[in-house]
Amino acid sequence: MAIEHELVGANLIVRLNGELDLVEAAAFKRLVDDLLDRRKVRNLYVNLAQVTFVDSSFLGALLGRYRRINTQGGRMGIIRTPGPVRPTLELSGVFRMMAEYGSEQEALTAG
Amino acid sequence: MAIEHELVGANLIVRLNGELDLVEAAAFKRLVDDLLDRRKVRNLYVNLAQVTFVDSSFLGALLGRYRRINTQGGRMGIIRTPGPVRPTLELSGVFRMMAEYGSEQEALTAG
Amino acid sequence: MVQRNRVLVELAAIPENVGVARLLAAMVAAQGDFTVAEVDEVKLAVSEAVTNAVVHGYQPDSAQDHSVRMEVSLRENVLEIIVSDAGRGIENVQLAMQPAVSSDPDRMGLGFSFMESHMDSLEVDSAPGRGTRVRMTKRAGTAHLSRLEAN
Amino acid sequence: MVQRNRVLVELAAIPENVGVARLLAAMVAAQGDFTVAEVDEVKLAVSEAVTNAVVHGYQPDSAQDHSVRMEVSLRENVLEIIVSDAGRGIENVQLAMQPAVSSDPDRMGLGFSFMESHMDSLEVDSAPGRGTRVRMTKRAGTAHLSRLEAN
Ligand SMILES: Nc1ncnc2c1ncn2[C@@H]1O[C@H](COP(=O)(O)OP(=O)(O)O)[C@@H](O)[C@H]1O
Ligand SMILES: Nc1ncnc2c1ncn2[C@@H]1O[C@H](COP(=O)(O)OP(=O)(O)O)[C@@H](O)[C@H]1O
Repeated sequence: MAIEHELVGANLIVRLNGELDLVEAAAFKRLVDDLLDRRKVRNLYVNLAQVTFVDSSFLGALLGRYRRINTQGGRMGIIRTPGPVRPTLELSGVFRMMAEYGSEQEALTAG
Repeated sequence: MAIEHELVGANLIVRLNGELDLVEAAAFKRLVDDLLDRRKVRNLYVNLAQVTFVDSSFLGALLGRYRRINTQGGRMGIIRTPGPVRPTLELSGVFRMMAEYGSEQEALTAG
Repeated sequence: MVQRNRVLVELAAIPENVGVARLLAAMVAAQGDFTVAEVDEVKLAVSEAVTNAVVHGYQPDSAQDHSVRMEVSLRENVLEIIVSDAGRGIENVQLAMQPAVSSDPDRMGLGFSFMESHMDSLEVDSAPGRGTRVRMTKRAGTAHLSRLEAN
Repeated sequence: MVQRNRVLVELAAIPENVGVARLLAAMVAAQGDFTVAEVDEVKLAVSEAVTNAVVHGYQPDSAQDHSVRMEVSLRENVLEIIVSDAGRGIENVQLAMQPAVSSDPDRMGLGFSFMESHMDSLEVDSAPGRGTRVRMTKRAGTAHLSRLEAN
């Protein structure tokens, strides 16, 4: 798995793919925390379009980033949740904290 | 894995996909032998375009069908060998017995 | 379709082997009569159980020679999975199994809940210093997620 | 990248588990510095060794409770794979390892040749009634097939 990211102004888009467990959770955490430390990032949008599996370790990393972004007054969103991973995200309650968008464009213009 | 086949006159085309080992070798053998018993099949063409792996059990099943087809005066051919499986087929010597074709059309018109 | 199978695996307790365990269990489930959605549920349960052994069972610094065992059995469309470690064990199993209970502030405490909600049965056997053993079963044709989606 | 790993698996001796063993070995190899072509070579060698245990090691009728063991270790970019069974064993190992030698007329007798040509080393330890143990190693960066293709 290679994590991609793109900074559009103060918006950070992170694109993930494949199966997301504790290994990817650690890489995601490292990447986002490093960018939050070094760059002027306000909002974080996580693109899940290419993701096939998510477990609670990855959800924990997502929530952890939400806490940090939220404390700094930013917004966090999920872009495109594939059908097979939706129930897991719903059970974890992440959608109560983050908006969901149909595309990166939609997320960026909603901000 | 689902094995597909098509009878075009006396030509049998078998389309395989995925990883071909002893499990698929047995299914391939059963399918071809059954058709050779029940239908008027003269030539056999095996389409490997969607195949990602081949081991010696499958090559053995291929050679076994070749012996039978050859005894009955027919011809056997391979259609499209993907790059990753080519060395295995070459090491086994199957190309010394069977012609190789770039498409099903080419195989059928060559007959 | 395979009627009976048994696969036993012993994996070095490293994060990268969680995916190995997941795929192994998925392959055995897929040999039986489990649907794609059911196989996904098995993968989630295995991911949680094996992650717990790697993350909570052993101290990270001593992890090198520790291992996690998983036994996957398929019998007449019932999958049985036993994940065990020889790690530090759990003091209060009932408490640990509650949703949102975790000894690690960076984790969600949803591991046991996910195992419970995606499998037909879950038994946890653990005591401090005696390691942890998680036994889960699932019968083909019981996809929990799809039921949830239908509601 | 993973520096060290060890996975040990015990599989019911059924044809469907050859693919399970292959994928498991491939996943561990892929954690190391092996290229896609090298991982394919490992898959072929494992497929041959595990197939032999399933097909030759045990009598088909008694296969139910028999198993094949595979140990996959990764250490500093060297993969070591040991496949063993407790089956009938081989009378003349040297002869059996020759290309085109098979005790089964429907098989090619290329199993050992494929293991030898796709791995860096191959050792076979077997005797009648004592089972068979195949040990193979491969260092990352030695793709044999691509060398062959270049010739
Ligand atoms: N294999 C294990 N070894 C030791 N402790 C464990 C094990 N599995 C679970 N636990 C304990 O149970 C708690 C709850 O586990 P779980 O519901 O999976 O949530 P999480 O992994 O997010 O903490 C863990 O925080 C840990 O304290
Ligand atoms: N695990 C095993 N147990 C018993 N006999 C074996 C085993 N592996 C190989 N053999 C013997 O060695 C012969 C050669 O093996 P191999 O080169 O793999 O060719 P093949 O499997 O096509 O026969 C086999 O035909 C069999 O008689």
